[in-house]
Amino acid sequence: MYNYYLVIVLSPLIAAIIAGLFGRQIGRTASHSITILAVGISTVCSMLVLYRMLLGTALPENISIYTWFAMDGLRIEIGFLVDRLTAFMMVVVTFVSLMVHVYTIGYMRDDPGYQRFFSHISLFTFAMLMLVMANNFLQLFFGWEAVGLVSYLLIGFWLKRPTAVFASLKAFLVNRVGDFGFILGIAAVAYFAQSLDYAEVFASADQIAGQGISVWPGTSWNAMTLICVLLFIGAMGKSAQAPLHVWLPDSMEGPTPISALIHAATMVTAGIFLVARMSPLYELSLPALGTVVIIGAFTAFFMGLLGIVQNDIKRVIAYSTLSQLGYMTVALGASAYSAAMFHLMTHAFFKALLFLAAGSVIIALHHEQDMRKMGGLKKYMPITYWTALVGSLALIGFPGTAGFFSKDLLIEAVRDSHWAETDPWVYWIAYLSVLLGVFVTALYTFRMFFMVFHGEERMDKEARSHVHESPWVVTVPLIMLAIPSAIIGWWTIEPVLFGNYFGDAIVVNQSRDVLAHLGEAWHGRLGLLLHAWQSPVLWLAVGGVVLAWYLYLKRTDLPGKISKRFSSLYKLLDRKYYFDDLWINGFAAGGRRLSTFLWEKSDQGLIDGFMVNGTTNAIGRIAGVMRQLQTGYLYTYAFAMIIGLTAILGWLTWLR
Amino acid sequence: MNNSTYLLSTLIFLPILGGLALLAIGDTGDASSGRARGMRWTALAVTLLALVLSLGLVTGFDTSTAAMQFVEKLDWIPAIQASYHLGVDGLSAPLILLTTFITPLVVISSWDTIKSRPAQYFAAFLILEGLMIGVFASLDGLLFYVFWEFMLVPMFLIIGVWGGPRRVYATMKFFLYTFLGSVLLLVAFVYLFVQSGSFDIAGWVDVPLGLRAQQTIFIGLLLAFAVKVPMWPVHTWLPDAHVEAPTGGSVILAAIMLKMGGYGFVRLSLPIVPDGSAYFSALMIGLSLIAIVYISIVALMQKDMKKLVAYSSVAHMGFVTLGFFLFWHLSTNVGAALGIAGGMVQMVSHGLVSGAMFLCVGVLYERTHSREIADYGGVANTMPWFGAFFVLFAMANSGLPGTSGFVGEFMVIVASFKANFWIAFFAATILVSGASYTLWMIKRVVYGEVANENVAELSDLNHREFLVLGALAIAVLILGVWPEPLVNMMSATIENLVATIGLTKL
Amino acid sequence: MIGLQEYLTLSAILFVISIVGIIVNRRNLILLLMCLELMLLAVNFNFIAFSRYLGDPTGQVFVFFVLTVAAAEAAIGLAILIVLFRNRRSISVQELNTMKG
Amino acid sequence: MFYSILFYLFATVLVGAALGVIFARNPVHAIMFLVLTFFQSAMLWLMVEAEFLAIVLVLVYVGAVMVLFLFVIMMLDVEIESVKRGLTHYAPFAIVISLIMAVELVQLIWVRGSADAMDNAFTPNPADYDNTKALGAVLYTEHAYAFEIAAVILLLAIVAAITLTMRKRPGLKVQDISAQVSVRAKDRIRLVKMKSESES
Repeated sequence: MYNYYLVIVLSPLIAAIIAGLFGRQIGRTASHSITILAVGISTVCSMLVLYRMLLGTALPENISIYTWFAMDGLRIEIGFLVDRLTAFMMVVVTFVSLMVHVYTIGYMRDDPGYQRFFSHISLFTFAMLMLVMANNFLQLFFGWEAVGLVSYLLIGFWLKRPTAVFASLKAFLVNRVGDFGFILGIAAVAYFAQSLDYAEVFASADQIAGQGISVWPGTSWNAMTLICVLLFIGAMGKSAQAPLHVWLPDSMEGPTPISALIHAATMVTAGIFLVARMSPLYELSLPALGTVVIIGAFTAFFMGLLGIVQNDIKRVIAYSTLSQLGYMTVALGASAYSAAMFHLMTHAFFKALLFLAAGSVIIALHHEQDMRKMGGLKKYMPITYWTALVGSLALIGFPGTAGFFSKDLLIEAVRDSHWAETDPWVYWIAYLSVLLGVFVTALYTFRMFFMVFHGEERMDKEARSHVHESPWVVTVPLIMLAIPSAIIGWWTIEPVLFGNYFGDAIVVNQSRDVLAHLGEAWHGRLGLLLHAWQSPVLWLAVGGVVLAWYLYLKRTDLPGKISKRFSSLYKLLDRKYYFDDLWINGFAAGGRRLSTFLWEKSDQGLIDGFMVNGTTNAIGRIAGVMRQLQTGYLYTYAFAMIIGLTAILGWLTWLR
Repeated sequence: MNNSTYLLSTLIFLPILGGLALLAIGDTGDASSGRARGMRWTALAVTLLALVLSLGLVTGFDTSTAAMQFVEKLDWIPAIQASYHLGVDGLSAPLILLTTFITPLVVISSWDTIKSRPAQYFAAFLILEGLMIGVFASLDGLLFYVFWEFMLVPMFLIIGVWGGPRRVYATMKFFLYTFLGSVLLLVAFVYLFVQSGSFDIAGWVDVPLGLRAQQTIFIGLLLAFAVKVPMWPVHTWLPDAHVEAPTGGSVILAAIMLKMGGYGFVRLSLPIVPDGSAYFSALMIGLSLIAIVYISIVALMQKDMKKLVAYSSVAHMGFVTLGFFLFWHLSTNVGAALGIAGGMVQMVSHGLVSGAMFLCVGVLYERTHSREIADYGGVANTMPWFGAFFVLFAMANSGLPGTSGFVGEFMVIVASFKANFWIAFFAATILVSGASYTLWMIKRVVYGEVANENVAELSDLNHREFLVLGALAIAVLILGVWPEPLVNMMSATIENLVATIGLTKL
Repeated sequence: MIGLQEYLTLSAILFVISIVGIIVNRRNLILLLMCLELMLLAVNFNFIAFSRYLGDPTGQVFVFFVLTVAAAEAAIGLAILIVLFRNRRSISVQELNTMKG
Repeated sequence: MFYSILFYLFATVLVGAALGVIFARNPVHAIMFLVLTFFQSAMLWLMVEAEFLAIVLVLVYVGAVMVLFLFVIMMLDVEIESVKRGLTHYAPFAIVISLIMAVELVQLIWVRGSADAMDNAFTPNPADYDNTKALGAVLYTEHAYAFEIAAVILLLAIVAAITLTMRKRPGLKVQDISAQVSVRAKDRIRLVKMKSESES
């Protein structure tokens, strides 16, 4: 299998290098052909790996390729850990990536940076595969930062747009804040476990949990809690959990395919993957899990609310992504790792689908992203319309779609989680957030859907005359993604959630294993479908859809009135709870002011001006005084000598 | 073992003789004459020859031993037991290789950018190369001191003759700063000579010293090395010197001369005065952290690209000193070697990355004669290849995994966590601050609309620039993806060093 | 009885006289030079007295050299004086202050 | 006793002559007093059996150096009266300083010297003592190097004195040999290319 893995990982890298370095020589067609071919190979091989894993002919493998360095008892080897969790992620990543590659041919057709774009998304695929296939923390961090780099490059892809460039810098720096915690977490792992290899770290997890570390003098933290919280800060950055979420909506400045690939389906789920992968560690620290739940719940509900007031189609989906990532995080905190991973997969498909559909709309309207200038597109773009409907239904969890299974189970897992006994406060915050989140999700999703595809046609004449369905390279990926969005939940729910699919890859403490608990009450997927109307989830979703229909199709004057009536609330939402202001006007501007102050006052004023040049000036002044003594007359010097001689003699005579 | 080679002497004196030959022949001062062309080719040939010869250090290097290799020893001044004693171990060999690698690149990069007195310019670099190798290779205190001081002369000339408008101020500052340190270095050396009866550095390591003596010697050495590194608060010469120096001078200054300070700490301070180092280690760690945090913040608002990179150098060199002095703050002995190795790797990596950054700034400066960030914008539109390289090196500068910039920082952060959570915390802030200042500069220079006519007229890299930046990029990536050979080269020596400094002399 | 101390005292008196001479004659370069000769003579007295006292001829060898150097010094000093006079038409020390800082 | 009387006699004259040197109005008188000082010194040196140096002092110093001084004074033809010996405002202070020094010296010689139990008296020399021989024996063996150097210094003084006082008179015709040797043909002759004039 060793060679398989190498092929999976390296083929996108090689394609990226070829397309990047020689793109201009080999031309556009060759560039996209070679990258699509490479990613196709990766996809096929990944599926093969997953298939053999399912058949049981391939066992989880932990192989090392070469030694990164070995020093002082710390041996870091680059290698692959391929188990069922990894194989699962590999397929998701490569499949979505392949779809996006194909889609890009249509979307970026007229862009001068065509080859560069293909090179970047192939590079991204490589980095993401390195991330999920890592068998140690260092390689994980490599992939982690590398996807961040590619994300930076792709958000700023249209480098002439100031907003895009700003967004790319913001994304990278906010991610860096997360990585700051992450690298401290890795250092903590190295400190307590003396190793960075997953297997060795997990093996010594119990021993780590027994240790304490004194961060503040006089206090002692559990080592495991510290590690897990620090690692989770990294996950918060990458998976855009509040308050490190601010980069994700801005990242929509990048081209739509990367919004789908990086900022919806794969990269942002790296944090979820990280926590799931580290489940043997997180299970040993209840405080860390509590942190995860609270952060996730906050993100899930409040970021969803923001989606309601956005007018940019991509930003609506971006806030929806934030909210859904919050759902996954809550599930992680509730020890329902499998549920989180399951939702991750379905979300990857339907959110990528929604983004690509939005992209299809955007190119049809010549890069118009404002929903207030859309409407009634149903009749112009049937394929886009139907696929977007599938995606929207999946997003709100309409019974039968992929999103239904994953989200419903996720909410049930939260409902039955151990937090009810462990800490009721945490429990109710988490449960209410995910429950009310369903309503919010339905509201903003169908607000968007109705505003784009139904109602009056608000675009100008010029645009209307050009609206048409997108070419096949765009619609084929839409259809290819719509199929799993619709049906994959039905197929996979049983093995993934209850069939012990992940095996040893995910470890759950017996007493908190909410999924096992749910599994005992499991009546098959048909039962779940039939009982859907009994649960509040469905009714909340339907309520959201109806409200959206009423506000945005029936009484289109109402939203404006409501926003005026509750203007302070509206302003709060419109300004995104002032998080952006905190980061930009608070930390960034404060940092610049501090920098100016330190540079001018401390560095140039105190050190350079006072201490360094001050010394020279003082010497100069002293010399200015001293030179008065040099009269130039011989007898003055002679006299000085005589005085000196007398003094020496006096010392010899009387003092010694 | 290879006792009878004269490889090191060749490496030292080949460039020096080459430089002297260039000086002797001289030129008419006309950079475009055929004679000047001959000079350039000669300089390149000499540096390339040195590079090829220095590969012998790699192939013949025995990584399993901490002993000195390629040793040469001749009597020099028998009356004071000073000898011409050369040798390399795992600490000095990588730095010698760095020197021989960077110098040809500098020669290529200054190919036609130096208009006045090209022969003298290249001669200065050749002589400087030999002297720098001499510092890294000497095992005799007096020899070390001679090379150390002599090194100032070519650098002084490079900045003073080919520098910018405020070059006189910058040169004097540079010279006085370093000289102040060197004076105390000599005092410390003389004291050690009196105590041990010879100038043999290995002998100094074994000589017993009292605590007070060790503290005094440490301070003497500290001033010399801290100025070179440079550590906060004796760093202010660096931005001025960099801003005024020609590109090649900046590269050499940042890539190699700063490493002298760090090398001095590991070669002299730590093993010779372990208890003195222990006594001051908390201070050293404090200063390193100030350099990392404070200087990074200061770097953020720089308006001059070279100044920004210079400040970033100070911050990154803070990791070097931090790694070196962690030893006494570790709860267990595990991690000391990691910290020192991290500091060494950081030195090599910083040599490549900061050199590359200065070359990038130099490429822009050659075209528009401005280093102000505000004068640029949207450079990537007219210089795509340059933009790609600049972004790559900026990423390496902000410590992206997969580039060499990450390796050293990672090792030091991991090691410092073993000492104290907060040391690691403040060290790790460079992840955020380093990315902030570097990428903000990139944003304002490389990205955006074409800002003005000067930028619109820029032409992309020529072959020479491409060659230089490409070579550095490959080195940066290889070191980042596979640092094992480098770490392996120095590991035996560092293990031995850790054992040495673990033994108190009291 | 005349011994070492008497000789030393004599030399000290000579020395102080020559210093006073330098001070009071501070305008005339020739007189300054003569005072210097006087001062050297005082030094020679010391050498000779100690040489006699210790029974070691080395002290007298020193006197020999001092005399040599003093002669050379006088020759060069006077030569400078002549040049100076030629250029400035004066040997007044008062006007020799080009070294003023 | 006779010895003591002689010593005090010579010493008194010596001190008087020295005072004369510094207070004489006329430089020529000063020189004469200086000569007297040297003579008295020579006498005193003879009394401590340093005959050779006494002779040298008289021959070399009085015979050569003092005469040199005299020459210079005559040659320069300085207006005696123009060289005033005014005292500056700090002269009294200077005199005080010299007096302090005198006191210090006496204190050193008499008080400290006695306190250190120094034996004041000179030990008598053996009967066959020969000052010149003893001096020569040391000078040409142990101090041969210094002796040579002294010779060089004297030579140097000669050369220096001559070069300093050499006067280049304008209009003096001399042969510049180095210029003659280093001259080259192109400095002598300038070949000018010009078009041959055509008949118009």
